[in-house]
Amino acid sequence: MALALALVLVPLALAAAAFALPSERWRPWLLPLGGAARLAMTLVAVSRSDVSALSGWMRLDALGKVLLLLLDVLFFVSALYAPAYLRMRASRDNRALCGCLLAFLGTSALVAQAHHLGLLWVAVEASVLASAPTVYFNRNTRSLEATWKYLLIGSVGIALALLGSFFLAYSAVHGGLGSSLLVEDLVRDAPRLSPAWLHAAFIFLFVGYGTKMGLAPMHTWKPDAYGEAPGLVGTLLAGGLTGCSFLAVLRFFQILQAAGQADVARQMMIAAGLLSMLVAGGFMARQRDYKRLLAYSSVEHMGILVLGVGVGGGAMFGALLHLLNNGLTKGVLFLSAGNIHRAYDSKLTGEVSGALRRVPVSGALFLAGFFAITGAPPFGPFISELTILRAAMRGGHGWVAAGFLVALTVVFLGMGANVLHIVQGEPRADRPATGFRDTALTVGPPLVLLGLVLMLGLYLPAPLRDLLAEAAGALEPRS
Amino acid sequence: MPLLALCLLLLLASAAVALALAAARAPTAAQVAATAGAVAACAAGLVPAARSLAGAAPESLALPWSAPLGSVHLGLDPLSAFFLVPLLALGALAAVYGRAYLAHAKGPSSPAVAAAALNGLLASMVLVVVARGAVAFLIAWEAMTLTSYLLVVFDHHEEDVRRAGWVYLIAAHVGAACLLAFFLMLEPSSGAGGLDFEQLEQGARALGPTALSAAALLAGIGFGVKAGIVPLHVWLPEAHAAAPSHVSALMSGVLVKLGLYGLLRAGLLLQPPAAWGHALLALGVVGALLGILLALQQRDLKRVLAYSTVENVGIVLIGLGLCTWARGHGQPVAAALALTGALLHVWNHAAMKGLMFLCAGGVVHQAGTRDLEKMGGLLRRMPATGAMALLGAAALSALPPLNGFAGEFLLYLGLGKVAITAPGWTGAAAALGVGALALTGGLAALTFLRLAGVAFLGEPRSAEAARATEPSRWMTWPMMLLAGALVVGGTSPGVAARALWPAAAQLLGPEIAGAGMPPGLHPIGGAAVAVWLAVGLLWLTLRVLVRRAPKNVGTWDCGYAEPTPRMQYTARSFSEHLVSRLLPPWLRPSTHRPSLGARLFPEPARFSTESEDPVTRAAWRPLLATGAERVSRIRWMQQGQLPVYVVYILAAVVAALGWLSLRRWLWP
Amino acid sequence: MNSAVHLAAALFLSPLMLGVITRVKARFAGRRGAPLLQPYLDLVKLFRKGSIFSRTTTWVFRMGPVVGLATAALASLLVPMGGRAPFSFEGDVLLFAYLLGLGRFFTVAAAMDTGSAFEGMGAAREVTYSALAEPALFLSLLVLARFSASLSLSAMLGPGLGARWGTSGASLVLVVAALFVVLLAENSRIPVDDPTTHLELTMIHEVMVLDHGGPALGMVLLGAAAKLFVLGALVAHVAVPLGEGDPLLGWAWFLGAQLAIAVAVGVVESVMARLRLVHVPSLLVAACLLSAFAVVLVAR
Amino acid sequence: MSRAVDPLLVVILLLNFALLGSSRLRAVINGTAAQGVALGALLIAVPAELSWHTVLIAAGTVALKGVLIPGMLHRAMRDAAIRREVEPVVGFIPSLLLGGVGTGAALLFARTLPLAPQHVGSLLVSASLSTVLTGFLLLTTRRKAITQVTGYLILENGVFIMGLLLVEAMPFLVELGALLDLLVAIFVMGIIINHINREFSSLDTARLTALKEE
Repeated sequence: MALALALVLVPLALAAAAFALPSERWRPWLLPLGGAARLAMTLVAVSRSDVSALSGWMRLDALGKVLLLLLDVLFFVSALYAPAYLRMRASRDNRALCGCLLAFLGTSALVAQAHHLGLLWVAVEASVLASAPTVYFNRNTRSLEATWKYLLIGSVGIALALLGSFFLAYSAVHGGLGSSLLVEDLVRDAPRLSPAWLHAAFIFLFVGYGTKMGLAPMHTWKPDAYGEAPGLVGTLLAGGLTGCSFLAVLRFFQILQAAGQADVARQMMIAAGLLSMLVAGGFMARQRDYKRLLAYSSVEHMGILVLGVGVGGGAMFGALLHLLNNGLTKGVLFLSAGNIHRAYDSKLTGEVSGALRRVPVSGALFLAGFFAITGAPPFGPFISELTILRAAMRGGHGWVAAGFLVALTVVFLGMGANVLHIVQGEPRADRPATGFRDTALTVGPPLVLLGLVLMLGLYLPAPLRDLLAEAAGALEPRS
Repeated sequence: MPLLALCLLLLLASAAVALALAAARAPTAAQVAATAGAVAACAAGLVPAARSLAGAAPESLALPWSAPLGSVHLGLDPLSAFFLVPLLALGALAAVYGRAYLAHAKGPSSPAVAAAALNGLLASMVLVVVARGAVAFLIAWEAMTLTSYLLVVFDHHEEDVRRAGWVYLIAAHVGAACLLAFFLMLEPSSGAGGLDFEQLEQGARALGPTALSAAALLAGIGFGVKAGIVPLHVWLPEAHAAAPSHVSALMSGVLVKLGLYGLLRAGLLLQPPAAWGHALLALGVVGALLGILLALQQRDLKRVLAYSTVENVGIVLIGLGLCTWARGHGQPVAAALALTGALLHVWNHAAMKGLMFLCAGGVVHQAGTRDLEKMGGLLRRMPATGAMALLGAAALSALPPLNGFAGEFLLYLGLGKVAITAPGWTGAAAALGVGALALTGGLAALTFLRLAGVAFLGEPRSAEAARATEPSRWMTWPMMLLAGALVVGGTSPGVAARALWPAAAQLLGPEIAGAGMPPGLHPIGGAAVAVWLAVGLLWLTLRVLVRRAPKNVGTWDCGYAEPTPRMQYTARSFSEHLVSRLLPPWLRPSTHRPSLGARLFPEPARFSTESEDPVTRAAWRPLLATGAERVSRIRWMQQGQLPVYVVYILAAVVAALGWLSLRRWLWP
Repeated sequence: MNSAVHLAAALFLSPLMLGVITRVKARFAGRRGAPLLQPYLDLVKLFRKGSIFSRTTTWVFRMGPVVGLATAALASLLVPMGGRAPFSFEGDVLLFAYLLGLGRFFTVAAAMDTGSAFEGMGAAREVTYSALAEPALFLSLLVLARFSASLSLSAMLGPGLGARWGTSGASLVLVVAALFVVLLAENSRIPVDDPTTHLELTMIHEVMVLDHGGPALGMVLLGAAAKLFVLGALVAHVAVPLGEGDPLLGWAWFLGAQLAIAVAVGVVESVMARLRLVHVPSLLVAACLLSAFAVVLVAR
Repeated sequence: MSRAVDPLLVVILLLNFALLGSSRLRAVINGTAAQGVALGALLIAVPAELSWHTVLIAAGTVALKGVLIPGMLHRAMRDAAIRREVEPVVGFIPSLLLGGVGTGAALLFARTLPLAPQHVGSLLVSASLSTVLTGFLLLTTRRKAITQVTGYLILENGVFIMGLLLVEAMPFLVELGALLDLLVAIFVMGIIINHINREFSSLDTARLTALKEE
């Protein structure tokens, strides 16, 4: 009981402290502090089986544990990166950034634990709102525009998700069920839910939360927001926030699955997944801004996630594993891209080259991250993508698998041309060094993440595997 | 198997140690550690490989793996051992050579990291060969691509190198995607499935003919890319030219062959019908001819060698195609001959091309250029390297008494057997295959005489070439060992053929292999010895006959008093007659002629030729360009207009609701 | 014993063929001509002379004549002359062709070793034309192999061939024509090349050996003669098949046939002009096509 | 369910059309306010028995949607000194036509959704969907940030109407939705509009198109 609430409230308290603390210098250290505290609590919580609060409205199940683990590892590692980064950006006020990041951390635990559909919606909402000001960190017209788009499109998604939640609730009302909106109750009584309302509900929920995941064609805010936000924020948005929305989709999918009405949902998820991958590939082909490139990569991987869920079977496990892999790899990419951005003071591919020379470790990390995210072994994404692909083939989705492979190839081509241009060759003469150098605090965090990605590619610890299997099992149809 | 595991472990551990030492700013120690590890590992790995070829029972090993894709199965059978032998032998030599070659590299990359990457490449290639499951195979396959890519772009400050690396990466990625699809297609759809080769074999039996053809096509593309089968070869010359020479040697000698290994494994899985033999044969003939025709036009020393690899892969494919065809048509002897010849050629080519790339590396290292037109007279300046290069050139022209002849001899025999016994068009086709092979042989002689003659004979064409000296001992020793292999392989080809027979027998199956190894190579070894003896005898005779020879006289040159090196026949003019008279325009290098006389006074003008691969020029480049153009048309979606973005969301909702209604209407 | 006879024939009788050719050409020109044994005299003279080696050259330069002669001599052991060849095995025809290739390889390398523009030019042409002649040689031999169902020269050119003239005469005519073109091209005779002028105008073989002198040149000449002899033996056996019988009769027949070939070469050299260089490939391609046609004829 | 519900819904639908058709910013804002008041009234009309709880939410809704937000928008309009025209991307007549088609489609689609006995015959679902659609139309076809905010508010209103179906069974959900929407509208959009105003000295969002793929 206390733990469940503490997971949420401790970071929120630290967020309040961040807003109150006057020192620009010391405030960033609240981030690693909060990250470490939350990571410790999460590790305890993951090992327990009965973390819950508010009479079941909050409960940490296997799905939530997976998300929470990912979030906290990502947050902790990028929080270690934050102080060094913010010292470089001393001209910018970091109060909002630190406070909002910590607030996001708190609300994300709420997402992971929410088992009441209303609470879930509120929690996702709050996490989106908490993250919005961080996009505006740079305080210029471009970041303002990005924030405005992020917020407006996000709000439309929010509204649709709420509409979907209403539809779902009404399907319970129509089925003559009580007023409970707890996931457990709905799953238990799922066969009595009204199918027509359920389907319509899923459409609104999927589009709504899909907007926040950044699935095509609702992804339009993503390149703007990721492109203008600091790399640190990009990491948490791409790895963490998208995971929160994905979890929300999964919760509703779970109910549909229990009701035996998941067919439409699966078809839509496969379609949206493939569309996202192909669209992302198309945008990468001649992308000139490498942070936007990463945003499209995020769109692609959100597509892989929902495609995996849509395919089902072994792909469910693959999708959850891919959630971890993608999040961690995105961390490597955004943090190293942030370093490169600092070292060249440009995020246009045309102006940046020879990163392996100027910032060797960051350059190498960016390159390794590229290989990892495009599914090259021995990194984790290869295993999860192969699992999904295999399940697709075995499930009789041969054409889906073919589309998947084609999309991966297009993405590889688009991304590779940019990444290689950035890391290889000599720095351009008209891009003098900015004085940024690789230091332990700026390359250590992405290095740790890369190590984790590598580990997931070679060795899946048994507890983690069991956790993923349990989470995937919850999403399978009842036999 | 334990020794093989030790080999893998040693490679990975020494790579890790080297990286650690490199991070600790001890690059020399790192290089030495990596090299020592590679040599020890290769020695350890050669033992089980040799034992397996000597008839030891196949071994296997299953390692538990926590990933959801089953355990990792490794195994050693004669086919694996057959590819392990050149891999480990050439690997050790390349590692030793590479240390000296890169010791003073001034490029952007760290030699220590390259040494570690080389060990990683060796480890992944070993794993490719011993993997007995699709997952382990794919992981090793991709790791092989990545490590070799890192080595190819060692000099990535050069634009050409970057482009070559990118082309390589694209090709490898497309190939890997096909392989992924291939293996997943074969997984049995019934039961628990499984991606081990045994299960895939069962799965392949359950496939219908269309699916089987699709699977074969995927395997053909996937492995064909790596093997450099025309028209998928386009990455090969670029990457080989760009890579450091010991890496080129390893790639040409082994990595490319692993594509053939994949084809052979796929053949074991799919049990190809005889008709596919025609396709392989045709691909082989096209590859051999196109490869050599392009090789003889190149100015870049290493591109010549690389295109020759395309040619030789074509020759091996001719053998494989013939074997496939002959097996299905009751010609067991021809099948056995063709396969043995093809496999023998794989070994021989590994030694020959390995040697040639190492020699080329010596030249590049000492003369600082890959341009044939800037070389010349190197034999006098680097006698050991030059002599070995000439030896390699002769071997690559498939001339006795060297090893290159033996494999082609068996291939000719196999083709000839079919040509003289098979009725009708098949016989004629085989005969034309013989003709094509003969033409290829003649053109190979032209190519390598051009290479050896222009680079090593005559007078130096540049100051750098004139200053070149013999490279370090650590570079010449590996070459000498390979040169020794060329000679021994030429004089005792039967030994090599017997050694690889278990692998051939495994591929042929018991019905054909039961009849025993086809005879035929014995006289070749004897002839080789006779050639050495005759040449030696006449050489001594000439020594005796030449009594007095004045020193320090120039070349007569038809009486021209002051011949200069610039008057020598150039590499371009050497092949000019053939290229400009006999080749169709699309096979020729594209030339950019200066336009003269357009203005009143002549302006500075440049004449240049560009030997971009014709297949790239005609097919892949336009294809990729149009593809990128088409694909990026989608960018109009993102115009920055927020209202439009909201329309997308609305459209998504409407489309989904529409689909829902449609579904309900269609399937109430 | 048989080997010694073959070697002796190739090395000691071959210059006679050169003498005959020269004599025939002289007669056509209305001159008496040099003595038939003149090539022998030349050889003796050369072997007794001193040598000059350019400072540009290396051991490769001396290797040219050596390997050229050695391979021609060894090739003679694979060709049937009066009877079966001393060495014959399945596939010896390949060894035969590639031995000649080896000789060519080093002759050409030796030419390039001088660093002379002329010799480089000759070298380039030599390899270009021989590459084009290669398929013609192989395809022609395959026709014979198909008749004898064997890939051994002794079997292919053995006694069975005579009967085939009755059944498959058309393809054998094609084969003889193709092989004769190969013979002319490989030995740099007119119409491919003019061997008599020791000038840069002689475009192929002779220009390659411009820098050789003394014993080395002697070896070159002897090697070239031996090559003409062994290739001539091929043509002789196809054109005038020998039945089984007495070895002595066989040798007499064989030497007669070789002389006839020498005369034929001489006649061709006398009545034809050297082709323009750019037309030489057409001739060789035509030979390839002839032999390919022959293959199709017999395989049909 | 009271008999006043359907007339109120008709009022809301008519307001939708009025919003699509009005050319003056002031009118748009006032229309939004009117719709907010109507929603408050609906909230009281829908439940079978009235509780203090519901009345409180209704009062809050009227205060926020009917008074506070329109007031803020009026102020923003005055401060920014912008032109008072709506400046549509799609003209008024086409907007109205689209709105009509949308309302028709919403009616059709709503018929496929089965209703619980107590709601049978109600216009709630179709009114909700049609209002959501109107919101979308306003969001996408109007150029100024202020009109986009009002469009978004209309969209929210549509969602809110849907929530009325649940007001008896799960009142919590409705409150939550209503209140948090307002949070979005007031705090975040208010702040952003302020910033946009400062940075671009105009509330024309057509200028916010620097971030794009060219």
